[in-house]
Amino acid sequence: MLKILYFASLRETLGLGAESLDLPPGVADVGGLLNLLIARGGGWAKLGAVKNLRYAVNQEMARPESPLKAGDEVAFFPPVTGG
Amino acid sequence: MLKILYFASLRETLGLGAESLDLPPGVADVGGLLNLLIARGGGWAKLGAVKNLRYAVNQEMARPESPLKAGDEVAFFPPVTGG
Amino acid sequence: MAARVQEADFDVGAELAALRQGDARIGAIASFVGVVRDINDGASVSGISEMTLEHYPGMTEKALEAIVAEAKARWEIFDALVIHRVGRLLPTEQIVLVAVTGAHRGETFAACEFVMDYLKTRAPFWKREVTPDGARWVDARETDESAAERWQARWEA
Amino acid sequence: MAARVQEADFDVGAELAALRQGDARIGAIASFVGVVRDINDGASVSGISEMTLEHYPGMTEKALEAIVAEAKARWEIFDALVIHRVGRLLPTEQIVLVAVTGAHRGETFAACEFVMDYLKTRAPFWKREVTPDGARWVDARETDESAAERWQARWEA
Repeated sequence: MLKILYFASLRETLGLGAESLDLPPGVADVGGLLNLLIARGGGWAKLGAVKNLRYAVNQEMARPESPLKAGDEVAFFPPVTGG
Repeated sequence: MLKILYFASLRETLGLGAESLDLPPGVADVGGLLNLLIARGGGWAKLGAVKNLRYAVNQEMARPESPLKAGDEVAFFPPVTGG
Repeated sequence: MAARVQEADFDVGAELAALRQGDARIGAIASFVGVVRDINDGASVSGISEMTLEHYPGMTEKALEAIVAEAKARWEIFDALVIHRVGRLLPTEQIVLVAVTGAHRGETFAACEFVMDYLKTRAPFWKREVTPDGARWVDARETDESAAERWQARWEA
Repeated sequence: MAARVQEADFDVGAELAALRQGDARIGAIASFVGVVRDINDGASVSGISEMTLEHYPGMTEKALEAIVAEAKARWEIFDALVIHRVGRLLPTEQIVLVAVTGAHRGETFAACEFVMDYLKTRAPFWKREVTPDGARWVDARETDESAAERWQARWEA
């Protein structure tokens, strides 16, 4: 099981802040998961169009090639704008 | 008449914080005044040995070649150490 | 604690006093306060009537602690503090405080600016502004990315 | 007033609040506080029991105002404040406050550090320390001179 989080404009676009998902076969990294989500279509398709989409795995900044395993917490969000 | 001020270690060395002096003939700039003071001998001779002696004329940083005229306020002091 | 995320405002004077407390080695304290402006770069001439700051609880604190640890590794500083507010904020309200103590000013200035630059690009906070034209998420600024990158270049050089 | 010389201590929080007051354009406040350390670089291992700061009344205020004016000419900042104490000071006491307000942090950090660097080499203050070994005037540090000179180089470049 993966815990997936969405923040800021992504959360608003998807109308969803968090979901749980069984790690699908063939999905080994963040990029693979992202492609799977985009393939859902509808609002999810927009994930592929977000400029400079950011990822975190287990609360550390990650990259498309960052590996995933069951139990991971994966977050998708736009570039940060705090401070 | 010149007003001459001494600060910090100079003031202590000379035992003097301020004096008034008629602008002597032939003294046209800060360097000339300094030479005149050094020529007094005793503690004054030490003015020539102060490392990086600083000067101000009318409360603005000055240089040996800065001109002097009657009524000026001239200050001698060591490098500043505030802040 | 070196990093705090909170809804409440903070008292800069009290925070600096607490940070300095009991450390007689300190000769320098550099600090920075970020404030909600009533006009943002992208926003035409319309003022901001309010702002909401969202964050990623859990990751935020870790990210801030990591940035502070990095600053301590790079510069000879004694201590550093980051306080970042979240939730609803109005113009002129304080958003963030970064304060760094050390023996000499150069190290504290550099470390303080470094923490702010890294925070701007690596800590998961997002601003949403409400203006008379409506609400919108603030776009990341490229200048923030380049401000953070120059520390990378200096570090690797 | 942009520059103050005083014997009394200052309240950083209150001073920053007064500097910001009523200016909703402000997005950034960089500040620096200098503090009496109990050990100075030159002083063996003996602590400083007290310090006396002498200055050149009249010239000091002019010099500080000129430094602030220079900072305002060089960077896009809104306002700047310098408070420098004189007289007798004990370890951990505050010596100087520099605070700069602006729209963006980069300009305020640079201007604040510039004011401190110039103050260290151009404002007529002199420190006299009392240690268990006796009293002595503090020597100027070459690093302060080079810190000030780098702004000259950047400006001319």
